[in-house]
Amino acid sequence: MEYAAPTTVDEARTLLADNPGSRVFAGATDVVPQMRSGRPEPSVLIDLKRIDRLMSIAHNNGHWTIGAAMPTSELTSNGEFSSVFPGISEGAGWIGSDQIQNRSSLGGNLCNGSPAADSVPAMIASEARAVIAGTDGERTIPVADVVTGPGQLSLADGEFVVEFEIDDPPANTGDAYIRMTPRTEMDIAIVGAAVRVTMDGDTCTDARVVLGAVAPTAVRVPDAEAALIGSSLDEAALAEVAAAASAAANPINDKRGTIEYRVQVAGVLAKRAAVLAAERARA
Amino acid sequence: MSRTHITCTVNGEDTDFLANPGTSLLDALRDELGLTGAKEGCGTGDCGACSVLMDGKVTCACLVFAPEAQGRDLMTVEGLSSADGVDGDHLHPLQQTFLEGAALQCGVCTPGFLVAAKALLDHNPDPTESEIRYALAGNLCRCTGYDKIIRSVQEAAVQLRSAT
Amino acid sequence: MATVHLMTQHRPLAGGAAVVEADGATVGQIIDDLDRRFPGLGDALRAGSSAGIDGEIHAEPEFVRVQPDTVVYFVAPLTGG
Amino acid sequence: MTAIENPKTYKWVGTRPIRHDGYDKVVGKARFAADLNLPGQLHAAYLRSPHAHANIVSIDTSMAEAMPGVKAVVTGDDFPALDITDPNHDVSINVLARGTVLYHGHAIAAVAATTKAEAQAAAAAIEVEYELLPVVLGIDEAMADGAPLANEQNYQKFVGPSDPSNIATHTPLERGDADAAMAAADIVIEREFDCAHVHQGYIEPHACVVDTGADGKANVWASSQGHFMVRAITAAVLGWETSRIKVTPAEIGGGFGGKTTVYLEPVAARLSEKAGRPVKLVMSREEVLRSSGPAPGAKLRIKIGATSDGELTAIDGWMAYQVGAYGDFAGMVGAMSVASYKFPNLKLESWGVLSNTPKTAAYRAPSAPHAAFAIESVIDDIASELGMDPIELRLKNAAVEGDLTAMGMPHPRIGLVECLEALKASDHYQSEPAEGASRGVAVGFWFNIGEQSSATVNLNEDGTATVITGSPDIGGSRASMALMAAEELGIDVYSITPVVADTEAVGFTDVTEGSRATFATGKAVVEACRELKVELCRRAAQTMGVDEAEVEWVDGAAVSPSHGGEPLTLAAITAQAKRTGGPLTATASLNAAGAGPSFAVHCADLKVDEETGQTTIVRYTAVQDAGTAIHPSYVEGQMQGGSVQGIGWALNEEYIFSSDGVLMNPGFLDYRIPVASDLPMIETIIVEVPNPSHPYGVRGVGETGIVPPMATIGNAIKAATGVRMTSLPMSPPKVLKALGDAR
Repeated sequence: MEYAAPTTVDEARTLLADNPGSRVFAGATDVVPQMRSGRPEPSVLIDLKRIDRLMSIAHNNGHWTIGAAMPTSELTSNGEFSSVFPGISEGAGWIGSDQIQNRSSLGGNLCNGSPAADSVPAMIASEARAVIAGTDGERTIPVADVVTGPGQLSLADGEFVVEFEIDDPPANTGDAYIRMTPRTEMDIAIVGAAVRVTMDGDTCTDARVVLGAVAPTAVRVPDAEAALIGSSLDEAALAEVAAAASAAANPINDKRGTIEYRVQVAGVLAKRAAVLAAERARA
Repeated sequence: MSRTHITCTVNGEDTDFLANPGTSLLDALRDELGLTGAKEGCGTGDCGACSVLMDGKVTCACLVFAPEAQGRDLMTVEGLSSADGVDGDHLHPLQQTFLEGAALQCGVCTPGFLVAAKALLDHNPDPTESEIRYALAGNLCRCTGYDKIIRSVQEAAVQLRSAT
Repeated sequence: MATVHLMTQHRPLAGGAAVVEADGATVGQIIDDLDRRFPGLGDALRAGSSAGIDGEIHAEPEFVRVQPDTVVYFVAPLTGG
Repeated sequence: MTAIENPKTYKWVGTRPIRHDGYDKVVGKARFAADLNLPGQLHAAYLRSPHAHANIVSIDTSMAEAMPGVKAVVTGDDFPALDITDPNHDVSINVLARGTVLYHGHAIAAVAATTKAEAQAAAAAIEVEYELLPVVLGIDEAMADGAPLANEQNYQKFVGPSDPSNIATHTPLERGDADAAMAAADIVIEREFDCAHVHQGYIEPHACVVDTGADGKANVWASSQGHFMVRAITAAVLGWETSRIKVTPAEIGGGFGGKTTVYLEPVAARLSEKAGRPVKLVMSREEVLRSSGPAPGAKLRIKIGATSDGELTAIDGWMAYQVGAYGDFAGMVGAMSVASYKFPNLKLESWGVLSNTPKTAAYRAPSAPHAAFAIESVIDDIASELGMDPIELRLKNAAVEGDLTAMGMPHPRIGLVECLEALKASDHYQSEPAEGASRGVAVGFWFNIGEQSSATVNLNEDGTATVITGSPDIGGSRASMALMAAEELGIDVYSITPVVADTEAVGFTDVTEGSRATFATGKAVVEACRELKVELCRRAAQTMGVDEAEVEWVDGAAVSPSHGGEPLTLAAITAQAKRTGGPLTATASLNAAGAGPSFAVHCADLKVDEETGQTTIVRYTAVQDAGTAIHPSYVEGQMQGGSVQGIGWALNEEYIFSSDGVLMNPGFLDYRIPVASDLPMIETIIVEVPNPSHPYGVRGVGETGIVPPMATIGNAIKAATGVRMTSLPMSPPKVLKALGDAR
């Protein structure tokens, strides 16, 4: 196994193209445990953290640009971003301990392909886009389209995520991400729910509801969104949100939780995230 | 397989060592540099016993590939007593409060806790109990139930604040 | 005669008795005395018992001295974490 | 600290000096076994079984032996076959399988190579042909008629090897007439409980370095709770004389019972012998969880009868402990640990039952936590049915000196009532739970043990002392030894250097287990110091020119009225030792009887999120009888550590096996031990009811603290939700399901 630390996207692209079996990484917080548990070693480990573009955050022209390899601790400590997208910030902040936060990245969290990735539901709720570099240049696709199943990505060989773009939200918009883990920290979500709402006074005018860890990929719940839009998040609407979220959950039984539990709690968390997002939208 | 030559700063001193690309920084520190203060408790970033500072940020050395350390500034528990402007002959306030507060039993997690606690106090000199608990949630201790560790960090924070 | 309390699992070997009397200056001699009267009980007791005497538990009690008025409680061997 | 009846005041005992081994541990200099490297050292790795139960048809190591860097390969064939009745038979076939693998992760072969990566690659290249055997996983399944055998070499203890069985032990305990008493009781509550396997979860994986020389002698550096035990078992498994092995204790990174046996050392010793070079063998975390001793899982049925005014009249209990793939005594202790209440009538039986899961090992008060979870839950339900305060009901029935344990033996002086009273009087119990929180309490008991210890105390020429013992220090025992020696000798605690010496430098000492180190080894230290004081007085008499009988040891100095009462300090005497007869040193060895049982009472306030089933502990208090707290900080540390291990056991820790016996959560991410943010401060109240069998009244404190938390939390969840949880762990999915079922 070799190690390479390119300093430009082009250099990284070339390394990836020229070395079959190579792999890009940022914080290695998933790569190392996978290698230790017997996953084959890559031929070349391509460290993306020396490429400035992948390590920076900027706010220009009505959208935020976040480097795919930037440590999530830098995202969560960015006060301006976190006040605009508290849900994305808290989702990113749940990826492990402080030690992990200094290594983990939005790109790594997404491209690990886990349905339980904490930063993904809120990114999808804000319709974030992934800028992808490949042999033929760059393309931009919705974050929602990157993961196609557990550990499965729509990226072609030689492609990697360079950065994310998130448009400024409309006024009176708030987002939230809530997850259920048995411990308070150092855990993988059994269920995660992100909600983003835009409020006009007490009335919800736009809503996105996204669940994590209850299906092969993060899933949007249009029925829950429909229940929120036009409502004042009253009890009846929230009950509908919960029912729609539970209905949209299509989880598995595994060591982390049962189908029954995940279905039930998906509804609970969707409801709670909606309330929190609305509070933030009004604030 | 050729070994990579890595140059970095460890505990304030310019250092270099050789390592295979896939070697963890933890193994390099322990086996190449003889700095065995950081421990391997899990090798997967779940226990924090290998915590070190890399460019001032706390991280699990078991998750870092040795070549990533090129040009970086590292601090291990062995360098803690000379950090924060404290005379190298003396203990860091965290080390002293851990001793006085009986915050260690077996001691295998202690280096990781000390490094993580320093990282916390570096950017948050007056943390609440809850902030300390969350900041140290990546460090597992099976002996103490955390109580005396949290209290010792609180006490060290008081001492460090009054010293500045 | 010392008073000897048997564990439930050994009582069938002593005709169902929970408490028996036995002679001996040591726990080992008491076991020998019991084995004469209840063949097989000696082996069973030696296979794995500690003895509680005067509030203290003795592991491998063979040579622990007993007085005529001593009460001996045979108990299963204990370890710990 | 609540000093209830300890009238003595000491100068050093009961103070809180900085532990003597502390400096090395905070600066990163403390040497744990994996921190040691020897010149020419090889690294070793295992091949482990991918099946939970299979015959090994063949092992081919030729490819591995030819791989780069490989210097030695061993399999079970490199070790003698011990007789099935040999006490080390089971450990010998656990260290490396012989013919049959008994659980997923069972070690089959090991390789020593120049690097760890080479050793791992070669181990993976060993070819094994298996013939699969039926996998036995559950207690009911194992106990069923005609069940396949989990281990054909197991026989029921005290029954005999002629009859292979899935039963390791069967322990019935009876007194009075439980059936009649149950029939006459005003209230009878019966419930069935189950507990998952849990792991001790020490942060330091097992590790050793072994250098077997051409002279046939092996130097072993090991992380263990008892290096004499490591020497004995390593010798037995290798078929060597004990004297061929020297074991030097490294610092131990937590044990909690899990390091009271051997996994690595015989394998490393044989590899080193074959390779002619030192070998380091270190488990990964995954190996620790898959292949080193978890505590048993269990099923329990408990029925308790009481009068309407809360007098407990009878208990009828069936307890089955899943002890893994080997016979183990763990199943016996469950019934024996019933000792907290008077219970005039009692009928208990406990079973040790085999399964194709890792060999279990001791874990803090082994088997008592399961029993206490069940019994203290039922007692709590009786209290609430009767409308009684849970502490009052327990006080009414609490065992005192002379009351019988389930084993039939009367209790010596014990402190359960004092612990209950201390909790009752505490700020915690006197305050209402925080808004939205509910409260539970429960009691725990552990016997504690004595066993063999040795100590040597050397007085140095500068008036300091070196206290040498053979007890690995797993929780601060060196500081305790120093405090007792300081108290005896009358010198400053920092003038004492406590040392844990190797097997050739101190007398035989049993494992640090059963909360025995401060009790039994402490007793040896005190005896050695007392012998030294006699000698110090004799030397002083010589110097003063007075009769020996006229000299007394007072406050660190010899004093004689006929010598004008001027004290001759210890330092003055040791400075002149050469002139008065030579070095001052004393050794004491003993087999300690009279370990004092320790009781604990815990109280938890918690909140349950009824929509997610998540439990949050908001306040927790542990009360425990320490006899006498030698170093109160480390007594508190034991109480807090035990409490939090119990909280983990109560809420989230569990072994999750697939249907074919594969552990699904072999890492700290999914084997969820509590993290700092899960917990409040753990308040402690040390009760001191001195143990009459120890010179300072010490009771062991290491283990009891893990016994009450599961029921304490279960009782608080019941108070919060009205639902009785009967299955450990009480994880969010289980709590939510129980809440749903109750609606």
